[in-house]
Amino acid sequence: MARNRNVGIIGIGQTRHSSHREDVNQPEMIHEAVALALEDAGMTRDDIDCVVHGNMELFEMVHQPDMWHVIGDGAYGKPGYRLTTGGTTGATLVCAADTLVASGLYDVVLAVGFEKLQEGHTTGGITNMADPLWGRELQTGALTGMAAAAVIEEFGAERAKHAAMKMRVIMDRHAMLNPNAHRQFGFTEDMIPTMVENVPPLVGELRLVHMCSQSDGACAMIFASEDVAKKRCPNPAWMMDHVTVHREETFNLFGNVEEITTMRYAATKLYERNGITDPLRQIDVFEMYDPSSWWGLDWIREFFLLDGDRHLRMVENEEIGMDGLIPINPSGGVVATNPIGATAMIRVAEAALQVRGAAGAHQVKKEVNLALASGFGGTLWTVLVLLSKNPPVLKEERP
Amino acid sequence: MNDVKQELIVLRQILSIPQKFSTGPVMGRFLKELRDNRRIMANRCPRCRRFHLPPREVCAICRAPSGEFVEVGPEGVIQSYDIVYYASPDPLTGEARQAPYTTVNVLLDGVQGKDTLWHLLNETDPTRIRRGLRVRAIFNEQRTGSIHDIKYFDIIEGGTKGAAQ
Amino acid sequence: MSNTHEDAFVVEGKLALPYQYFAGTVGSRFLTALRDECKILGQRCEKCGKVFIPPRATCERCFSDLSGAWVELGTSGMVANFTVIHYEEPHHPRKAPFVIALIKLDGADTPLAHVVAGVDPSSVAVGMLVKAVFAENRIGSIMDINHFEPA
Amino acid sequence: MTRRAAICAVAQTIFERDKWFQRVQGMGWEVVESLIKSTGLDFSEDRGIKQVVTVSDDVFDARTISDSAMTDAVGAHYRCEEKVSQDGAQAVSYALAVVLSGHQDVVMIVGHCKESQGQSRNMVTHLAFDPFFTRPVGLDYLAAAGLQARAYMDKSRVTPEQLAEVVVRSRGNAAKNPKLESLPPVTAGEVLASPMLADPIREFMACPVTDGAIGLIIASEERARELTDKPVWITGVGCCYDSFFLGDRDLAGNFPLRRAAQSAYRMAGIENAATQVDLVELSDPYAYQLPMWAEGLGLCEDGGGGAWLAGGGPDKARVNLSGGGLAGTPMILGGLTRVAEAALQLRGEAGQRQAKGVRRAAAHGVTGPAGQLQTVVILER
Repeated sequence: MARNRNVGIIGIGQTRHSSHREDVNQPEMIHEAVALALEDAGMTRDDIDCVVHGNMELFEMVHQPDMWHVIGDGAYGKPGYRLTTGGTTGATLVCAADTLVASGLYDVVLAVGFEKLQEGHTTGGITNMADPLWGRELQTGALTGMAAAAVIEEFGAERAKHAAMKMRVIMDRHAMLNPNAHRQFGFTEDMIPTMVENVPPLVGELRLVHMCSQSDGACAMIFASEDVAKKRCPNPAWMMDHVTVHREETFNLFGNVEEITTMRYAATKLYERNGITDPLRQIDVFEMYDPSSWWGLDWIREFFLLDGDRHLRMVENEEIGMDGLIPINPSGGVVATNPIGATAMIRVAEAALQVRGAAGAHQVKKEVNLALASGFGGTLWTVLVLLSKNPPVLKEERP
Repeated sequence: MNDVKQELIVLRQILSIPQKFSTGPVMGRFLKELRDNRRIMANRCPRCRRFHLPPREVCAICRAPSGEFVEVGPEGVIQSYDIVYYASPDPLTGEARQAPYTTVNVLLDGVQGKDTLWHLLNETDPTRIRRGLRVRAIFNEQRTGSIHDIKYFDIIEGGTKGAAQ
Repeated sequence: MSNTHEDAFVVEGKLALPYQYFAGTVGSRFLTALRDECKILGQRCEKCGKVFIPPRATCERCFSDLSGAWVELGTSGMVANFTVIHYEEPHHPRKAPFVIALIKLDGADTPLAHVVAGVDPSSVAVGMLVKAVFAENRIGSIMDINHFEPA
Repeated sequence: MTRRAAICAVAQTIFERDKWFQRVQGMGWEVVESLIKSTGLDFSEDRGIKQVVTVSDDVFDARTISDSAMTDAVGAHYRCEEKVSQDGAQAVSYALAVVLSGHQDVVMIVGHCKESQGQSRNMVTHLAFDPFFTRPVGLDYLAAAGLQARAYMDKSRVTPEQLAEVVVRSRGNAAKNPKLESLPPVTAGEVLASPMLADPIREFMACPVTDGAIGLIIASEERARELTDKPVWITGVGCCYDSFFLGDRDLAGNFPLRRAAQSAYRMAGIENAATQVDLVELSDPYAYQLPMWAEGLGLCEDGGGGAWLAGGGPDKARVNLSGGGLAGTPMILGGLTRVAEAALQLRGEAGQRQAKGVRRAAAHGVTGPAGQLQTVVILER
């Protein structure tokens, strides 16, 4: 994508993510992430030119929550934007912060995504995305067994169920290494057969452990212009590119739909623009928004433009593990940690930590030059963000 | 705060704002047909000829206003289904729903393409539901101009596996 | 589109969901002091030289930690500003007309929004001295101060 | 800054009390259809609209992800759509950033709101307050405005009679605006006799509940030259938050607006707004806000609002020839509507309300209780 100037990620802060944060109110929880991001960047509130804020109002039922949250996010006396796009919000905030810095309007932008899901009803909140005249009584939040049904139909129940549960076990193995992760179960390989049969189902073959968690938490990131980033940070992660692909209002297209998924569409576009011809080898790590292990499994094929059962084999052979061909979700992913308004930002933040070599116990073994992060939301919307260890070479080009 | 056992205050409430939702002319036509004539009407994009269920103002693909209404159903074929075991709150009341229930996407007879109608299926036994089963819309006697004027879809016993057009 | 109104109609509905809000350790400290001791607590930011109410964990301007910076405020103060509410809404704490005022409590720098009652709304004025009237049945809410009335 | 961006087209539905006959999708499409017709744009991957910035609010719409209702109607299927959940002037500022960043060369903004849908607008804005310390007291934006109105009127010696004249003038101006459902003309006496809402704000001194949708096309210089022969350049933007708790703020002080205006003026090279801006569209959902924001924008001196009104300031400075917020604008679309109006004036397309010789205009938006977030946009032809 054309850019007026380069943008580096120089500060990252995450709260510990948990099912319950009775000890803080909303702005206080946000402040924890903001303070950590400032500390990471070696900055104070005075260094911030603009604050970008987002979540989903109906989860906590606060109208224009950026007003109250000024107390915690540091926006007093400063410009600020609030953008919300459902589950993709966190990634949209990243794109917005990149846009605002690249535009030259602001040199340093603090982006904050959060959710305090304990304060509302997550599934009830999501159900209200359906049209009030159509489907609101039918929808059950983001819970659906249709992804499972499709994978089972294509690959057979036994192999599909095993692969989805194996995906879940690998994610948990990663989450165990991440001190911020919410759900850490300690699943092991040998538990898979029992889990496949005995974990309670939510919808169809979507079972409790397959589904993402409901977490309280916040993520804050500091984006700076190339000048500032190079001055203030020894190892910024650089924004290479991002692609946002939304799709129509309803989910109602079914039955061997030939329509290209937003995941494949976004990936195709991103790879074309950035000279990526062999994504599995050129991309070093992928932080995927995996709302469930079934979706996560299915989308590996879409995001890496694969055919056949390659994606299943990648899981079965642990090529997505910490030292695999393409580590996916070293953080443990969304099935482990899901404060929704922050979730898609956490994907980018975790990818940036990998680029910066700052992920600690869940740092992947290989050197990370190029990292990919995805966001998911709305009616199967996708945002893809590409980060690099080296700033992109700017050239005059038309968008 | 080193006050480890401090009492933490919590405030529980149901927040509610009464609404009046407009149907607009397109959804309005659709709901009136359900209410007055027990007819399921799709509308079609004049460019790509796609069927919309429920009818929509604009075709997402062609960015053009959708046009003619066409009667479809009331029978069709299950294209996908979800048996929901999780009881989430009813958005109209904030109270928990009854579970399990089954939602289906039905490819109604007369629809050309892949746009399905999303509704309830009167069956929750997974051994009795599969893709391709024929189903029929069952209307309520009392109808109000709502999508729930269709009570649910019933499996047509002995119905052969229908071919999607 | 506006020439096809005859097919349009309006459907009554609702947006209703359950919520549970957490006051957090800082807010809870304030609310329990109000409930159990009828004390109104403020917080002093040493750096900004100000005493704030309502409670907050952090000073939004200098980011100082205020979670332990409690000071006890007076239960009386002065009306710094007010409005008489004449419209009815379900979220109102009492029937209109009633007064919402910003009340500068003794010892605080920032006034607190609360209800002034026990006086004809038309005689409420900026500068009026008021004192807190505590609710008999206190539950850990800002409305454990039932209202302020002329001192 | 080498890149520039311009407003190339403006479209809006009629703003009216109750669009019971239209869904938000229908309202949005009406705007989109007009924008693509007037510019010849489509949504193709090469030269079309590839990014849409929407403005809406989940609580007003009673819908999580309110923008997901709009994807079809705003042409965003398999394209980028991002929702600004603030006053629509923020979307203008954001769309400017999108173009200046180089990421896109054409952006479409579409905002919608049906304030009539919920039982009351106050029930929505009440939910902006925190659950423990401000909701129980009964605050909503109207009550907050009542507090701010008193503080401001005391400070700047603005009388209720003067505010009544602000309303009379707004309705007079609005009568020339074909995009507004007409409000009956009123006399100052009738305004002062209208029911009290939040003392000192009376019913006619507050914006009526309004439904509508509005949009813009914003493009890079190169594309703007192709799309229109009357580009309106966005030469300055600024915004600023005040504190949340009303007691933490100097409610009559205009702190955030001053700061927002300073940034916008600096960017546009304006040293004295009173002499260097030809026309002003400001968001005044309440009558007291017309003189108050005029002070904040530097059209008159701090505390001089009363004298400014008495001296015919609004007409001299050509403020809200459209009728402004008081004439009925959905609150979250206030700033976007003001930008659109100012753009029409700069394009010479403001019909009966057209002012002569407008070369530079300021537009203003507010979000939050008692103007907690202020936005200023400078436009030039």
